[in-house]
Amino acid sequence: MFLVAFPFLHEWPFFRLFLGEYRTFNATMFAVWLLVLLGMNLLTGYSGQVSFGHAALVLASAYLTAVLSQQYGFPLWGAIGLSGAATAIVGWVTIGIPAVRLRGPYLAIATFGLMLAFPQILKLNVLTQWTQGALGIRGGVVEPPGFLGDVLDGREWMYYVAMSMAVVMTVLFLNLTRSRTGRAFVALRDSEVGAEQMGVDVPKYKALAFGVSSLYAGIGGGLFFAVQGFVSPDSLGLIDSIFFLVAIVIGGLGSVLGSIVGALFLTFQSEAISALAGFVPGANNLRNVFYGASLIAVIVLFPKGIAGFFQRPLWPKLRGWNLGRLWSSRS
Amino acid sequence: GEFPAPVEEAPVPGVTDDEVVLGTHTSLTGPVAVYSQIALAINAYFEYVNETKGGVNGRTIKFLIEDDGYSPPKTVDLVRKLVEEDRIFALVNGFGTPTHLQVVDYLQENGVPDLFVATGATEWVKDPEARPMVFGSIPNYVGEGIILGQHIAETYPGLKLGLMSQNDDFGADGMTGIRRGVGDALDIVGEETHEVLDVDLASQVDRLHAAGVDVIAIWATPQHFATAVKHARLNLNWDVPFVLSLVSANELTVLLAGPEVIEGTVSLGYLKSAFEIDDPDVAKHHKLVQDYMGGENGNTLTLYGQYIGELVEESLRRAGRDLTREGLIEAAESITDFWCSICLGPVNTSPTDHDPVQGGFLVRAEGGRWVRFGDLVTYEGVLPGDMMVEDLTR
Amino acid sequence: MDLFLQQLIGGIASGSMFAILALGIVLIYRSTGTLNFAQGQMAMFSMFVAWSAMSTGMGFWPAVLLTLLSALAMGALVEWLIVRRVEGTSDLNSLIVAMGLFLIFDGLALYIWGPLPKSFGPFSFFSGGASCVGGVCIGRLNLGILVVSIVTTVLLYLLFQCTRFGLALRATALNRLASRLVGIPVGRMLSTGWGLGTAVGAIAGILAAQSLGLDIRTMFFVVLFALAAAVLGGLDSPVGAVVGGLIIGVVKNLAGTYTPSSVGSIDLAVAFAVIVLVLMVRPNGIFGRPVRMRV
Amino acid sequence: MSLLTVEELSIQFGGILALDGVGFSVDEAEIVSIIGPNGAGKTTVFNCLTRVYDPMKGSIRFRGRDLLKMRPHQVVANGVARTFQNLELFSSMSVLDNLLVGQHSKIRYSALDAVFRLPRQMREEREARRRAEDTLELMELTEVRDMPVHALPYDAKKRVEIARALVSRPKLALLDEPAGGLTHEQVDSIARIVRGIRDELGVAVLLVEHRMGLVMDISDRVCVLDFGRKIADGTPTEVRRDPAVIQTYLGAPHVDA
Amino acid sequence: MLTLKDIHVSYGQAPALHGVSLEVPEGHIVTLLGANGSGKSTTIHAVAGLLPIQSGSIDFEGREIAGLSTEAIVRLGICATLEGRQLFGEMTVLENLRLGAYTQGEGKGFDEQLERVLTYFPALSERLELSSYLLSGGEQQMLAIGRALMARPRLLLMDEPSLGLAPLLAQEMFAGIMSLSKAEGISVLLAEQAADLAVGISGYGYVLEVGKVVLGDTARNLLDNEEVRSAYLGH
Ligand SMILES: Nc1ncnc2c1ncn2[C@@H]1O[C@H](COP(=O)(O)OP(=O)(O)OP(=O)(O)O)[C@@H](O)[C@H]1O
Ligand SMILES: Nc1ncnc2c1ncn2[C@@H]1O[C@H](COP(=O)(O)OP(=O)(O)OP(=O)(O)O)[C@@H](O)[C@H]1O
Ligand SMILES: [Mg+2]
Ligand SMILES: [Mg+2]
Repeated sequence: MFLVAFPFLHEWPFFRLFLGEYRTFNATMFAVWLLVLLGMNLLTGYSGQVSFGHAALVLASAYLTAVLSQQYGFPLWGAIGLSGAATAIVGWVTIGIPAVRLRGPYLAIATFGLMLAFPQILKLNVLTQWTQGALGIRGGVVEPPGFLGDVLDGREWMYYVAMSMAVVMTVLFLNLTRSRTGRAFVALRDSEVGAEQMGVDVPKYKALAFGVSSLYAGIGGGLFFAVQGFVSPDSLGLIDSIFFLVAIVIGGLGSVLGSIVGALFLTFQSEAISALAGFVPGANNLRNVFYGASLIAVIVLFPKGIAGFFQRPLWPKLRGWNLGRLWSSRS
Repeated sequence: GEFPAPVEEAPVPGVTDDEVVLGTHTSLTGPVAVYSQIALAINAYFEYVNETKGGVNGRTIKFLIEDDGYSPPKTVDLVRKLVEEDRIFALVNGFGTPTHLQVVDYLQENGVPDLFVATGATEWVKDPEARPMVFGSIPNYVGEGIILGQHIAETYPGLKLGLMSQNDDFGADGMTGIRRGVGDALDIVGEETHEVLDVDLASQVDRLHAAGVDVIAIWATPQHFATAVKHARLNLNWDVPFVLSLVSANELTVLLAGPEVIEGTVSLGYLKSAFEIDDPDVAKHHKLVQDYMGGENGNTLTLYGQYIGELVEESLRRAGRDLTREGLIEAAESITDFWCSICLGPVNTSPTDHDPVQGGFLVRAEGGRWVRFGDLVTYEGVLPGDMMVEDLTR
Repeated sequence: MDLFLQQLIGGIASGSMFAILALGIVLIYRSTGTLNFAQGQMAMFSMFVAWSAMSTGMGFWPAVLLTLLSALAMGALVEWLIVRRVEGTSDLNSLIVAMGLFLIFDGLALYIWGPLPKSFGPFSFFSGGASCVGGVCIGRLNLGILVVSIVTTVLLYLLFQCTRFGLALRATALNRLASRLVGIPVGRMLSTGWGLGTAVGAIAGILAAQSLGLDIRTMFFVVLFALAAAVLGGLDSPVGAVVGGLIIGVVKNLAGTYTPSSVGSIDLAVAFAVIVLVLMVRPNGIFGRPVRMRV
Repeated sequence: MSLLTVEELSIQFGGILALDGVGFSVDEAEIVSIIGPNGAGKTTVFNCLTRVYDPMKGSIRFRGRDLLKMRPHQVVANGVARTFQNLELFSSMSVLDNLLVGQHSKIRYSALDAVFRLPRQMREEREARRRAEDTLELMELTEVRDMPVHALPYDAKKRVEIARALVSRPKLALLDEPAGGLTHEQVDSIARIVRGIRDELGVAVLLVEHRMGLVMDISDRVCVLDFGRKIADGTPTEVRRDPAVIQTYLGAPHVDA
Repeated sequence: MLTLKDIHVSYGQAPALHGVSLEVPEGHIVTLLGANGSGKSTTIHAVAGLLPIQSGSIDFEGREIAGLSTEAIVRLGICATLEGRQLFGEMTVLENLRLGAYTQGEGKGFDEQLERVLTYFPALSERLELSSYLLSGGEQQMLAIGRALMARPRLLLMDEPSLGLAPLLAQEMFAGIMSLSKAEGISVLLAEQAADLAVGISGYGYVLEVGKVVLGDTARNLLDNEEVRSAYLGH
């Protein structure tokens, strides 16, 4: 209900006070980040593999969507779906399979190499015909189709598309993680040998986790292009990749709630830091100190992420409504 | 929406009877935090205008600075927030090409004036009809390249030229200009590019050295240029002349490379230099920086900030008391022969020319200062796409 | 041929820059188990400390000594005050803390020294022209960096492999509980590990200030290559850090030299492709000990 | 024909010959124990059977199939399940989920069935849960079914290990020191359980154990390893009297026995 | 030598020990008996300084050691082997043993002590350069005990030392502990499940039940106690 009414809330006298139109865009980006972070969490929180290269996957899919829709005349939604699928396959085959032998920091740095090298690849002369070089590709505003155009503007339409995509993908995510496949991911994280000896084809599932995770990154990337209306080789970089990881650790590994909190973090971080710096006048140069200190404070206070904090049976009285059971990786 | 919105009190966003709200995105933090100086100097200038002149046309200027840390997705968040939540009247001097590229069309589509972007990408100025909202601020890279290329052609005819550029639009535009400027006066025997995250440019310099280059044209940040020139001078004992983009012809480069090492490097200048303290306008600038920015002396970046401030002031003044966004755009594209206090040449704009300063003087590094020589060179009124050497006037 | 040799030497020169920062990363990883992303920014901080010391008129060597000592104290303090709060919770948590430290040191340096670069006069010790053989030259400074990183490596190797103290440092990183059980003062070891790692970082910083300039962003990108170097060599091997750094430097240079310009720049992509390929064969880096399964 | 036939199994680590031509067999519904001093190679035998290690030579045939041709995860699907000496449980998962992973190869629905909750998934999940519940009851674990495994006491973890192996209804269960660290009472209950496995489920058991009481009590046959070589083989009574076994392994007449 | 008076320990909110008092006389071996979860390991952790105690006192040779750090306690001569062995997995057997002697320095005494420990556990001497996680279960247990002995403790705390040891080796180990304790006057506090052997070599024994000492007596009396025998000794 709330989700459906959201874009209009700011027109209500009551909500006007604290919800600008801008919040619609915020909420849309939240949905995009949520998709990306669900994938990230599947990879890191569930199957225990750390990637610093996720932004490259998002970027790749954004580019693919851009090329398909702007140069080959694909309908935007088809382009997003196709890019998602293509990213999934790329992530599965070219990253997931080679990554099977790598662990921990070794995997992290190998994927981080991908992230550093990717913008250079996008700018290759031999590819500029498609990628348009450093200047990137423009999208433009997406207008709602047909009769919807009378009630919604482009921004509201994007909100519904992104949010419903996020909701659907979240449900599918929950289904997957509560199945044989999802259990295999968690099992191989907890004990690789144990999982293998229980019949889990560990290399296959490790690569599969990359594949599924890339699918989410891909859909997120396609939407990123649609929502932002632009993509360039520098649109997402290493810092974004690292902050995806920061977001899920702070949100909470191995749970949907963790990804949601993480997406909120990504959506509001710059604003929050801005506000924080505002408290101390003239402390612009200290922004990063505030930022770093708050990251540390959060992780010290919530070593299992913010979601982990809520998953503890904190309030035994609320057992019947135990968030933890609802969201955690254990079905 | 289903619910009738209450009648807007201020029909023009960011404009009230006694205030106009402007905003910018910049890097207060992150790898290029040094450029935060610009926005802070603009703000200082606006404060000065508010205090000494009561603002412009009876309205004081409020300037909102948002820090995107040079991350494009953050730029989008923050610029949308500025426009939709803080309701700024116009965006001024957005900083960074990758960051600003991510929002330029958004501002365009929403009719938000996007004044005097803080880079020389031709993207901002090459097609004012398609993007009427956006204006450049420094000579665009192609134009600058043509002027410097022309200088190379005249000074080193018949020799071998090497090109070094950052692997993005900044480098590519610059090299386009250099080629046009050089024409066939020199042979280009080496072309090297580097990435923003390259640590040093030694390998590129080595290659040009091996190719037997006599002069190098380089489009790089101060940090990168410093490593290149230091490597040539100190490690290769190679005193090849460098011709440098104006982006790096400043005090930062002097500090990073050391004055002896960059001696003789040639570039372009369109503003007075911070060391010209005998010039009353520069002296005034230093005072302004001390009074409104706190503490230290001005530098290239703050001078540039003041230039932007003056341009905005002029545009607002021309837009008159009845401020509208359309009015502001019209005003900003009708500036003729405006000399800002620290400019070396006039500012001219028109509906087909959103490139305010088109030209400048050649400068040479001498004893750690960039000293002007020769005449004012401009390419006034020509769009970067079509521009050729013939368009230059002295 | 000259070009090839020059590129090789140039690669070694820039690789030794990565290597020396990587050594600090390896030191901290090996003695505390944290992958310190903040290594670069902490080194940058030390570099400014050295500048401040010298700008008060202090001589070069006293300033270096002061910087090393303050780095030692700073690293130990950071561990004691901050890193210890998340120790033993999870690897990813210490990663977040390292990111936090990255931001904190970045911000502090900006706050204390402002955004403008500082000029750092040449050290008599490393300045002076290049030494050339035929057409192939190497700068005094680069030579100096290479020598310092090799000496540091040897010292670290001896420390870890041949001293009781080094053994205890490694033990602490491997198993805190067991270390306490054998009477190792775990807290002190962790602080010392961070302190030493930060001091090695300070050496890297002082050298980097010479070749790359003294600026808040000087180490911003060096650390990325240093991390890659540490991993390529094997995170627990000081020798690996140096070899890894040199490989990255050389591969990147050669790739840059021999790619046809019609393709565009591809040196970074090639360098990282090489890293990935090496890791495919040796998943724990070139000098890392292979981990075998045992149940 | 016997269920499992191992012949001439040899493996070397560095300089240590951990197994040196070991051979033995297990029949349907038989309980066979492997005993021997520490480091004799008992766990290594298990690791070869389940393909954690690659033996240098030898053959392992199980129900007519060559186990050495299989990849590790395929072994359990063919009916050989194991437990681990040092517990390899999925510690963050609940007891029930551990048992569901134990049935990984038994559940056949695809990821797509899962994502869209197709009937096949629902049905198989229901069956899997039922099997898990049955096994939990058998192993007296029903009360802790929803607890995360890391929060369980040691003896319960040991039982979860066994339950996780049994829930896939193997033909042969490999149990590595199931009674290690348990009290006498608990050892008795392990004995009861192992017998139950054999008698009620018809599962053959290959047992590695140092608690002689348990071994002598329930084994049909015992096989003794020392330094990777088989030194004795026979019924518990025979083995117990074997002087070589006494000298290298049992020591003085054992109080535990 | 070691006296525990009424110590209380809890994990978070959940109390694990409520009022444990016991005594280990100099040169004696004392066994703790009890079912799983009765608090044996917790007692050992508390003495080793790995867990804070809420109240009560731990007195070692007239000195209050509650609240001291584990390092300090080790330096006083109290060493522990824990359940789960706590080896330095990626390090070699020799490095583990060297670390065991950390508080002793690596002077002359080191080689001597090493030789002595290796005579107790000859299997280790052939595997000195092997990473310790590659050892078999029982070998790892030997290494854990050997490592504790390297510190030349005066009080040895052992949590389930016979876990995973072959019967002959378990007998030999207990015999070794006894002779060690006799020869060098080492006191030992042992926690055991399968305690027949342990009680066999002990002078005293205490029975724990849900965090409380319910019985403390000489080993002889415990062996004669029918209830204890059937509950903990398996007869
Ligand atoms: N991966 C390996 N690398 C090197 N040596 C190994 C490896 N696995 C086992 N070993 C060695 O092989 C020998 C046999 O080990 P195994 O684990 O089979 O013994 P075990 O009979 O199970 O002993 P325990 O009763 O103590 O568990 C041991 O000496 C061990 O050190
Ligand atoms: N880390 C812990 N967190 C919470 N409770 C714990 C923890 N460790 C032990 N306990 C609880 O403390 C009590 C005593 O446990 P302890 O491990 O001391 O028993 P024990 O007698 O050594 O048992 P075992 O024979 O299984 O080793 C038990 O109820 C146990 O559940
Ligand atoms: Mg074993
Ligand atoms: Mg215990």
